[in-house]
Amino acid sequence: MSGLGQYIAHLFSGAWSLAAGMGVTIRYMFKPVATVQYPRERLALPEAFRGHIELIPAQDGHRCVACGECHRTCPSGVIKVQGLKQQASDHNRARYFFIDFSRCSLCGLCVEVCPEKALRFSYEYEQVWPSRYGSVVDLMARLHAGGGA
Amino acid sequence: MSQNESLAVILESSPQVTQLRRASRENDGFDFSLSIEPKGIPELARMLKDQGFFLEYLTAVDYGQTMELVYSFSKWIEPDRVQAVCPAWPMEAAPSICGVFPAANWQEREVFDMFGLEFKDHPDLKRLLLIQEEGLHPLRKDFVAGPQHSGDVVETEMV
Amino acid sequence: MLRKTLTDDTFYLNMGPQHPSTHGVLRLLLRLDGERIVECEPVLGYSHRGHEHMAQTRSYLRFMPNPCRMDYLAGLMYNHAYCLAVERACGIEAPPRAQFIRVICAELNRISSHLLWFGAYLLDLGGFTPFLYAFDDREDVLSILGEITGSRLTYSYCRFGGVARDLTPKFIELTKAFIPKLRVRLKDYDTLVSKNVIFINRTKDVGVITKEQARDYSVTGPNLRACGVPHDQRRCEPYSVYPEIDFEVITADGANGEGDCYDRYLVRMQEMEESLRIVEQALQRLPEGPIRAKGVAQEPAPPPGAYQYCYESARGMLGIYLVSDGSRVPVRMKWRTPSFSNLSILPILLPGTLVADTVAILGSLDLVIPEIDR
Amino acid sequence: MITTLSKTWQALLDFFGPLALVLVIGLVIALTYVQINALFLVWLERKVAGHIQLRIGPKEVGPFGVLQTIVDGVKLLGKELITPRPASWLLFVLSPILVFTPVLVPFVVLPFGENLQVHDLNVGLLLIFAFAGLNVLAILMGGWASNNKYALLGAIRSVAQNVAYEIPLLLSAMSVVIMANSLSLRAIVDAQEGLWFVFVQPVAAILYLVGATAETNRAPFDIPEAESELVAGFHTEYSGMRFGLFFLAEYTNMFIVASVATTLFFGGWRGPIADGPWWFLAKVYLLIFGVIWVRWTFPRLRFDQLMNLAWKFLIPIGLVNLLVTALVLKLVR
Repeated sequence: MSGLGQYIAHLFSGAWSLAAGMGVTIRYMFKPVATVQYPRERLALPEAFRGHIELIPAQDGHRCVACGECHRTCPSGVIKVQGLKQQASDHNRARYFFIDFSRCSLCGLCVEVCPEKALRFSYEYEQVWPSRYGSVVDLMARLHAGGGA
Repeated sequence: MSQNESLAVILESSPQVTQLRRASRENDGFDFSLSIEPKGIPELARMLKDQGFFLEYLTAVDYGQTMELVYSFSKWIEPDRVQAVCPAWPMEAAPSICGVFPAANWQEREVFDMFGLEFKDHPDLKRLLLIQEEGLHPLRKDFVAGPQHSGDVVETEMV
Repeated sequence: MLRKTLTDDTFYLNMGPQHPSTHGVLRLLLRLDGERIVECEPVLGYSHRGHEHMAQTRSYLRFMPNPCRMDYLAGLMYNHAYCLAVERACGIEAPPRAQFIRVICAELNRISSHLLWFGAYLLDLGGFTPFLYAFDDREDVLSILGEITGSRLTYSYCRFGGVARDLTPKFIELTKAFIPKLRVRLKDYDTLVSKNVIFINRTKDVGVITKEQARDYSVTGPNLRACGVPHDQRRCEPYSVYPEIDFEVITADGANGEGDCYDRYLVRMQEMEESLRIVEQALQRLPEGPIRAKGVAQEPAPPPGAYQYCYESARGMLGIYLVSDGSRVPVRMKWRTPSFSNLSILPILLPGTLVADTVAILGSLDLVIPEIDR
Repeated sequence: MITTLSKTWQALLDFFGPLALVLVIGLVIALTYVQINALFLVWLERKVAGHIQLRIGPKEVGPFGVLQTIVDGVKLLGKELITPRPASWLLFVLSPILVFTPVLVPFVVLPFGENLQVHDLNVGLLLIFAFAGLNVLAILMGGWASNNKYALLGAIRSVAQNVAYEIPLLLSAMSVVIMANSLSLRAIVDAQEGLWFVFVQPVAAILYLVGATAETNRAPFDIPEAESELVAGFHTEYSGMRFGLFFLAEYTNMFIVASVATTLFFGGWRGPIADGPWWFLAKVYLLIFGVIWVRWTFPRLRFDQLMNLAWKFLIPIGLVNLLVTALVLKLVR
């Protein structure tokens, strides 16, 4: 085609592509909204959701025997657990259990590695603390205060 | 794999190759592993480039007393992977292969940055990732990551 | 070299490290003559966290969460590659069902990574709307993957010798619903963007990479396939269950082996369709059976030796070079990340182009900067 | 009380003369209308953009988020006015004022309705285009004075763009002026009695709309403030109400350009059934919706493509159009 013919053809094909593009956006304008208004509506969390780690409530409090397996396997080294024994012959039972959630990467290795299956993921994702030191959470206190959702 | 055989013949014939080991790609990941003198690397690289290889990566490994440079070449469609290993630390600096493969420019700078290994006639050998601090070579075995390496104030020269 | 005194009338412009279109913390030191770029030097290292140092000081199991943080767009692929590499070193074989689950999740992750690239690329070129559509689709993929992995970006879902959790019926139902929905959306993107004359003018013949340049700078992945080279790790060095799945390697019919921004765009868009086909076939062929191999130690200790594994991540060839001395902590773990070499070609693409082209070329290479700095 | 009021009114009337008072009152009304309209336009744009992008847009403040822009304005007023130290202080401060004030003047000649026109100058169109050319100067001053490389690039780009797109704008307006053979906007609207000029002059209409979108720096021609390349273009260093002035000026500019387009091509206040200002406003807001719709659909043109489009494409067509109209008019009359 001559230069001018091509010029005109290019002009019309270009204009047509612009119009087609606008057709798409106007169609999307009348489609239902895809966003969730967060504070008022909330998404249903998947069953496997990995919230903050917490102790599983068992018959007399928790099942953790303070073996320290989670402390050793945690990549960021944020778990501190300490056990207490009334007498030498008793089983060891955890008395203190702290996790520093500001550096915890929620990888779940502690939950998996625990021989007593004493830890689990909660469904909480809105934990916030006024200071960095507030993020060191005492899981025992949370357990006695009824634990997370 | 006849094509593989011809490659084996060429590799044996090249002068610098001191020891050629055939490996299987299933359990090792590479077809040929050859150890080579540092000065033979540019010649090997040029020869492999003619065969249609490209440089996958170049890195160093620190075994405590000795360090070695590892080059890995591979092809596009039929991937024969050739791995060249050459002793690095106690010997003198290895010649740079930026002339043959420009991709090696940054990789050599990174090896210099992380291990402190020099490369002869590299166009612009300076640190790639870390700050300009003497003796900071984190991937060396004798490097201990102390508190002073995390989050201290750094003045980079403003342009 | 770049810091010599300014005799001519060029001036320096720092694009980055904080800049809307450098997708991560990358600083491009540009020397401009008016709007035209004379020289470009990327400055790296702003998001260097020392993953390889961590790999040398941690056991294989404790290093599990790190790969997802290297390339946060294709986290599951990196996790999959890491597990395959350690399995090859230890000689473990994951059961078929686990391999299929891994491939399904990896391909879904590839789709979500391409979708984010598509949205961000259009945003760089000034089109604000496709970004929101792409994120809407990506939201579906993330919620599907969240069903079984529990998180949206940092998955750590694969374990040595299998996967952490089995597929739930809800996952299968959501994926089956998602596939046709995305196909319709991809057609809309086609009319809205691929045929748009402004987009074509902005990307045609911009940032052309020839085959020789790609070989010199070892560019891999969609950028290489856009130059007409059918190099795809899943097809050239088949791993896992890819030999059983039939899919083609997409290459743009670049004129005599030259890929420009538009070819790279087309390759990635068609790759999304290919990934959908892979997920469909993998879902049909999903065998029953266990999801974890029996008798695999939680803390693997591979026999001494050097192992290499090559995997096809969303951005290109991901190589893991593992040197083990038999203990539970590797001697050296080198991660050959695709964006490292994909970015190294930028200094030869930019000179002579305009500032607006910088953004177009940088976006078309689909870089993730934390993957470069590691 | 009323007597003193009427006495002062009488004193004012004979001191200034009726025309000056009408002008002053007209301008005051135009000013208030501009403020309300700018706030409404910002809200309209964010709502339309929201729905195009499958989201809702402002919703929290007031019913359907109508008060959102007012709240934003108050927030901007509250923000600190930062002046970068190396910036040349006077030009930096003057630029937003210079951008906003000339935008108000064209309201004098815009024919909102049959008798709803502040003053019918017989060179109305010339006045509008003269003041439209002024804001480019202010943008250059602002961009250059803020001593920021991105702002400098943005400012230089906006000069080149506005110069390049002023010409197709004038050419298309000229072909309309020849048809109505008068520069006064009222005469142009009267000349469109039976047939709107958009049907007589379709090419000029498209040319005008493209030129107008480029004149107000709206995507796909928003090169001067290209977020993804130049961070924020010429108003990178501006904060607080200075940025607010740039922002409001852009929307008022858009309103003026749309209203000039309705008077030139879509028959001003004339409507199929009952003529009146409501037709004028309906057409203006329809055009503005079109501009917003274009902005949220297309990517941005590159700088040199933008120039090629203007110099090699719009201007030749504008000239040819002008010649053809002149020829046809010569034959017809």
